[in-house]
Amino acid sequence: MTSAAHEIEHDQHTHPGTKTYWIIGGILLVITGLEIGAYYVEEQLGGLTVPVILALSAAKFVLVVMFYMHLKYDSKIFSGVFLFPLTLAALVITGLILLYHVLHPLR
Amino acid sequence: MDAHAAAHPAHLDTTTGLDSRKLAFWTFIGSECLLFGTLIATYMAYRGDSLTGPYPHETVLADGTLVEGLLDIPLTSASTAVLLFSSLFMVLGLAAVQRGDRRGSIGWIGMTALMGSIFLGFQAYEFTHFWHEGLTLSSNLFGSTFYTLTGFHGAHVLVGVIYLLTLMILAIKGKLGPEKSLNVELAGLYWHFVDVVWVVIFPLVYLIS
Amino acid sequence: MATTAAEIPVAAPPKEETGVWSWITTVDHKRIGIMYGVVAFIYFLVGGVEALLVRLQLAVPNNDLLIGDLYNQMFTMHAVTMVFLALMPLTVAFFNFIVPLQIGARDVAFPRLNALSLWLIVFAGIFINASWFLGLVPGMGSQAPNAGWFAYANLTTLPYSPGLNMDFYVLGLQIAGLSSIIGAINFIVTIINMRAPGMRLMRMPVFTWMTLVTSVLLATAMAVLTIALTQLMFDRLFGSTFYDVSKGGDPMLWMHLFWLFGHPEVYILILPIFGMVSEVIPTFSRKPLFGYNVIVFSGILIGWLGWGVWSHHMFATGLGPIADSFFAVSTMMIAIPTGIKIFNWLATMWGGSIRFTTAMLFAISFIAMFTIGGISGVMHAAAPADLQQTDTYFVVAHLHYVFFGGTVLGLWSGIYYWYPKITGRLMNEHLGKWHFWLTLVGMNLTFFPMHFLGLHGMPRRIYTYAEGLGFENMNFAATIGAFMIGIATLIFAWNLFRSWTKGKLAGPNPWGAATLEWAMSSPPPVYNFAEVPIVRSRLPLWEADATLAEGIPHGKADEDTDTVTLAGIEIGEQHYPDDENKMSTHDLGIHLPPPSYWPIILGFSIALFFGGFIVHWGVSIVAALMVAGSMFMFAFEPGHSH
Amino acid sequence: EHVHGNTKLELAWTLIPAILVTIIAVPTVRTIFATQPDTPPNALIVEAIGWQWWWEFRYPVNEGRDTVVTANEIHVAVGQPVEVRLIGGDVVHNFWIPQMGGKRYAIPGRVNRIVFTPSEPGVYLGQCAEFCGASHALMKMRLIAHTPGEFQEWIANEAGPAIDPATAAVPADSAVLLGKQLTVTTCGGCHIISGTTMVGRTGPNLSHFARRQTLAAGILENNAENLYAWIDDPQAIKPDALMLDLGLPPEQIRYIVAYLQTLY
Ligand code: HEA
Ligand code: HEA
Ligand code: HEC
Ligand code: CUA
Ligand SMILES: [Cu+2]
Repeated sequence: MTSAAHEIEHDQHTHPGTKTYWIIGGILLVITGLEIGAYYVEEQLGGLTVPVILALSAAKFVLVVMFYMHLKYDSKIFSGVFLFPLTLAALVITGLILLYHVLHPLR
Repeated sequence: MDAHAAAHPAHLDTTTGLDSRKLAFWTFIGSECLLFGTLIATYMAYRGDSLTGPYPHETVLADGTLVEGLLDIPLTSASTAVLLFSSLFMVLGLAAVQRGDRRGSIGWIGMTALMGSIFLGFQAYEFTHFWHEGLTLSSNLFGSTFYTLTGFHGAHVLVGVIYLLTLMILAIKGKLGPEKSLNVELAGLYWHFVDVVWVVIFPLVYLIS
Repeated sequence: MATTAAEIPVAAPPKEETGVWSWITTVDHKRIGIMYGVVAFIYFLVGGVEALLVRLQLAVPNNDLLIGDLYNQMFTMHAVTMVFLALMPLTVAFFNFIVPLQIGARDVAFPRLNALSLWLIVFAGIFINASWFLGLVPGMGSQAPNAGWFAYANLTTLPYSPGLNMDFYVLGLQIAGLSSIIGAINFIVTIINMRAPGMRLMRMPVFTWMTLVTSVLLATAMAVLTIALTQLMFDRLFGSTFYDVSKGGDPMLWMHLFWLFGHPEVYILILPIFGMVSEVIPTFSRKPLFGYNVIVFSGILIGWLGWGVWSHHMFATGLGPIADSFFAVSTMMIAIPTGIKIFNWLATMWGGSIRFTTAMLFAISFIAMFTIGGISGVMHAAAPADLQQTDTYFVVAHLHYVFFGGTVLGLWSGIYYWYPKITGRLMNEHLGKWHFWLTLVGMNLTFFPMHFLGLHGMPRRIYTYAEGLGFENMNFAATIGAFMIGIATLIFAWNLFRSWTKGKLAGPNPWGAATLEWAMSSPPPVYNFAEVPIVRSRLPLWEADATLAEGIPHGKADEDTDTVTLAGIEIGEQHYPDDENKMSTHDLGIHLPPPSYWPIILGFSIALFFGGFIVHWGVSIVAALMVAGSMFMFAFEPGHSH
Repeated sequence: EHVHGNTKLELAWTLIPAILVTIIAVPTVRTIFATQPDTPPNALIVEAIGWQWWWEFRYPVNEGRDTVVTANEIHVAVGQPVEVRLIGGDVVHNFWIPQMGGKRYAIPGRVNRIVFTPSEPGVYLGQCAEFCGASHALMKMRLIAHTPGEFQEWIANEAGPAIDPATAAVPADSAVLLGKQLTVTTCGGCHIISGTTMVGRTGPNLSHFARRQTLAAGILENNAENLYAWIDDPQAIKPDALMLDLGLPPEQIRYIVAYLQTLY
C-alpha cells in the first residue's frame, strides 16, 4: 500500500485543485450554452453551424479529458493507450460518413 | 528498502511506476472508444435514411408536408448540463477522498450518483415519450440506431451509478480513506469517459440537423 | 503487486498444488497457458475433422455426403472453430506461458482476469458447439451456424435464417470476444508494467512486442465486432431494423463493420507468429535477429495499416472507383513492411550456422508458405483482377496459405521450440521430422491446386459441383492432401502426448537461446524467477557472456548429464557479473495470489447470460444477477489487490 | 561476429517492394476507373434480380417498357454493350459470368451495374458467387450471345404472349389442354404465364419456358423427365428450394409437363 500513499503525494503537487475544477466546470457550462445557442441560430450561421458545434464539443471533450481525467498531468503512457484508439474511432466514423454520404454511388 | 529504491526509481512494483489498475482502466477506456465509435459510425451512416417517421428533426416529406422532429432540445440540454455537473462533482469527490474528508467524500460521490440518476430519469422519460410517439426499436432506422446508441450510453451510466453507490457505501462505512483514493480515481475515469461520450453524442444526434 | 510484499517474510516458496480443483481455480499464468493450449488443440482437431468432412464431400463431383444446409454448417463451423476457438486461443496460450517469463515477471498483471479469459473462451467453445448436438433432440436438426464465418446480413436476419443457427453464432462470438478483450487489456498492462528492471521496450523479445501489438488490435477490433454482433442480435431478437432492407437497412453496413474487425483479425492471427519465428530463427541460426528495430517497427506499422484496408473484401460490391482505388493501394502497401520482415529473417539465417531442428524447419517453411500466401493476397488487392478471383477457391487458397502456411506452421514451430520449457522435456525429433514433411507436402497438395480451381471458375462455399467442368482432379488431390495433413496431425498429437512424460529431459536451455525464459529451470517453478532478474541487453543469455567469450556464444546440451551450458557456464544458474546491483533473495519474500474460483463462476454466469437468449429470457435475468454478484465477490475477494 | 543489422540492406529491401508495389498500383488504379465506365449510349440494359436460388432478367429497361421477363438465361447480342443492373431480391447474391469479366454483387436496396460487350456468339456459363443460403451451390445461369438478327427474333418472341394451346395453329392434344388448366390453377400463385390468369412473382416467369435450355437455375437439362422430377419434388433436386412440393398425382404432373413443353 505504500504505492497508494506515494500516489497521493504525487497527486497533490501535480493535480489541479478544487478551484480549477470549478472554473473548468463553469467553462464547460458556458460552452454547452454556446452549442445550444448555435443550434437556435442555425439559420444565421448557415454552413458554419456544423463546424461551430463540432468545434465547441471538441473543446468540451478536451477539457474534460485533460483536467477531470488528469491526462494533462499524468503519464504519457495513459495518453497513448487512450489516444490511439480514440484516433481509430474517429477514423472509423469519418470513414463511414465518407462512404455513406460523400462517395455513396448508389444510395 | 534502499536497494529497492535504487532498482525502481519511481515506484516499487511496476516498470513504469504507474499503477496497473489505472493503466488497465485507460486501456479499457480505449477499447470503449471503438465500442462507442462503431455505434456512432452506424448512427451517422444511417442518418437521414429512415424510410418512415417518426424523424429526429423537422422533416419535409416527399409530398411536401412538414413533420415535427421528435427530439426535445431544451429537455436534453438540461440533462446534458446535469451530466456535466456530475463530472464536476466527481472530481470534487476525488479531491475530498484524497484530503481524507469523509463527509465531503460521501457528499460529492453521492451527488455524482444522484446526478447520474437524474440523467437516467431524463432518459427514461425521453424513451417512454418517444415510444408513445411511435418510435420503437423496430419502427425505422432512426429508432434502431438512436435507441441502441443512447441505450448503450445509458447502460454505462447505470453501471457507473452502481459503481459510485458502492464507493459511497464504503465511504459511509469509513472504508474509503485517502489510501483508497485510487479506487475513486478509477471510478472517476470511467465516469468522465461516459460523460465525454455524451459530449460527442449530444451534438451529433441532437444539435446537428 | 506480484513482485513486492517485501515485508512478509516467506521462507520457502509456495509448493505447487495438484489435482483437478487446483487447475480449475488456478491463477498461475503458466497453468492457464497450458489449459489454453490443450483446449485450443482439441478445437484444432475438431475444426480439422470438419475440414476433412468438407474435403470428403468435395472429393468427387455430385457427391451426397453433406448436402445443402448440412454442408454449410460444416464449412462455417470449420472456419469459426479454426479462427476463434483454435488458432486465437493457441496464440494466447503462448502469450500466457511465455510473455511473463520473457519479461521477467512473476505473473500477468491481473491473474484472475486472466483465468476469466480462459473460462470465457472455454464456455464460448462449448456453447457454439452445443448447436451440433441439438440434432440429437427428436424432430430437430443440428443448428450450427451456417452462413459462413463472416455471416453476411441480411441472409443472417430472422426472415432468411429462422433457425437457431445464427443465434449460436452471434451469442457465442460475443462470449469469445469478451474473452479476447479482457485478455488483451491484461497483456497490454502486463507488458507495459510488469517488465523486470532494465527490460526496456527496445530490449523486449520480438515475441513480446508482437503480443503487445496484437493485444492492441484485439482490444480495439473486437469492440467493433461486439457492436456489429449486437446489431444483428437486436435485429434477430428484438426486431430492430439495422439490416432490415424493407425499413431501409443496408446489408453493406454489416460488411463494412465485419471487415473493419475482420482484417485486423487476420493480423491478430499472424503477428504473434511473426514474433515466434523471430525467436526461433535467431536461436537456430546462432545469430542475433537481423534488424531488430526494423522488425519491431514494421510489426507496429502492419497493425496500424491493417485498419485502413477492410474494403478489399468488398471490391465486387460496387463501392465506386474512388473507394476501390483507395483500398487497393492501401492494401498493397502492407506488402512493404511484411516484405521487410521476410528479408530480415532471411538475412538472419544468412551466414548463420543453422541447426535444422523441427522447430527451425517449421519456421523456414513458414517463411516460404506465408510468402506464397502474401503474394496471392497482393493479387487480390489488384481490384480489377480480384473481381475474377473473389468468392472463388482462389480466395480459399490465399486464406489457407496465410492461415495454415502462416499461422499454423508458425504455431507448430513455436510448440516444438517452447515445449521443453513448458514441460521440461524435449519432443521427439524423429517423429517431428515425419510430422513436418507430411504437413508440408500435405498442405501444398491440398491448397496449391485451389489457386487453379479458383481461376478455372470454381466458386467457394458450394457443396457440390458438376462433372465435366474440369474440377475433378484437383479437388481429389486436395482431399488426399487434407488426409495427409490429418495423418501428420495425428503423429504430432501422439508426439505431444508421449513426450510429456517420456521425452528426453531438456534442462533450462536446450537450444542455447538468448531470451530470459531460458534462464530458469524447465518447467519453471510456480514463482518463475526466484529473484527478479536485471536485464542489461536484448539477448541477456548471450550478451551477458559476450565479454567472456569471443564472438557469439551459444548453449550446448550435454546428452549424458542433461545439463546445458553456455560458454562454459550452466545457464540455469546463470549469474550476472555484478551481483551487488541485484536485489538479494533474502529481502524478497515471494507472494503469489491465492487460487480463486470466482473466475470460472463469473465466466459461467456470463456465458449463461448469453445462452439464456436461446433458452429463455428468464435464464438471462437470473444469469445477470449471478454476473453482478460474482463481480462483487471477484472485486472484494481477500488476498487479491483491489 | 555480431551482426545486428545493416542500414543499406534495410533500405534496399524497403525500396524494392515499394517500387514493385508502385508498379502494380498504378495500372490497378487505371484499370479500376476504366472498368467502371458510364452507361454506353447504345447499351442493352438488362435488370438482373437475384432470388434464392435463381435469377430473374427483365428487358429492355431503357425503352420505358418492362415487357420481357425471363429467368436464368440472359440473352444478348454480340457487339452490343450490355449493362446489367443488379438488384438483390431477397438477400445478397453475386452475378458472375467468368468469360464476361468480373463479378458484381446484387444487394437488396441497392442497384449495382456491370458493363461488358460479348464478342463471340455462344453459350457462357455463370453462377451466383456470393453465399446466399442452402442452395447457393445450385444457383447457376447462362449467358446466350446471339448474332444481332437472332437476338431480335428472340426478343420479339419473348415479348409476345405465351402460346395458348386452345388457339394454336397445330391443334393440341387433350393432355396439353388439361395441363394448362392444372397449371393455371395450381401454379398461378407463384408463376406467371402471359395471357393466362397466373399472377405469382415468387417463381420464375414461365411464359416461354420451353425455349430455355435448362431448368431450375441452370442445374438440369430442360426435358420432360427432369421437369417431371422437378415438379414432383423440387427439394430433392435443390435442397430447401422455395418452390412448393404440391404432392400432385403423377398423371397430373405429366399433363403439366406436356403443357409446359409447348411454351415456346
Ligand atoms: C493470417 C491471415 C492473413 C494475412 C496475413 C493476409 C495478408 C494479406 N491479404 Fe488476405 N485474407 C485472409 C487472411 C490473411 N490475409 C483471409 C482469411 C481472407 C478471406 C476471408 C474470407 O473471405 O473468408 C483474405 C482475403 C483477402 C482479400 C480479399 C479477397 C476476396 O475475397 O476477394 C484480399 C484483397 O486484397 C487480401 C489481401 C491480402 C494482402 C495484400 C495481404 C498482405 O498482408 C500480404 C503481405 C505479404 C507479402 C506480399 C509476402 C511477402 C512480401 C515480399 C516477399 C515482398 C515483395 C512482394 C511484393 C512487392 C508483392 N486478402
Ligand atoms: C483459421 C485457420 C484454418 C485452418 C487451419 C484451416 C484448415 C483447413 N481447411 Fe479451412 N477454412 C478457413 C480457415 C482454416 N482452415 C476459413 C476461414 C474458411 C472460410 C470459410 C467460409 O467460407 O466462411 C475455410 C474454408 C475451407 C474450405 C472451403 C469451403 C468452401 O468454401 O466450401 C475448405 C475446402 O477444402 C477448407 C479445407 C481445409 C483443410 C483441408 C484444412 C486442413 O489444414 C485441416 C488440417 C487438420 C486436420 C486434418 C485435423 C487432423 C486431426 C485428425 C484427423 C484427428 C481426428 C482425431 C480425433 C477425433 C481425436 N477450408
Ligand atoms: C410457392 C411458390 C411456387 C409454386 C406453388 C410453384 N412454384 Fe415453380 N418455382 C417456384 C420457385 C421459387 C422457383 C425457382 C426455384 C429455384 O430455381 O430455386 C420455381 C421454379 C420453377 C420452374 C423452373 C423455372 C426455370 O426457369 O428454371 C418450373 C418449370 C416451375 N417452377 C414450375 C412449376 C409448376 C408447374 C408449378 C405448379 C404445379 C409450380 N412451379 C408451382 C415457386 C413455386
Ligand atoms: Cu445466390 Cu449464391
Ligand atoms: Cu483482409
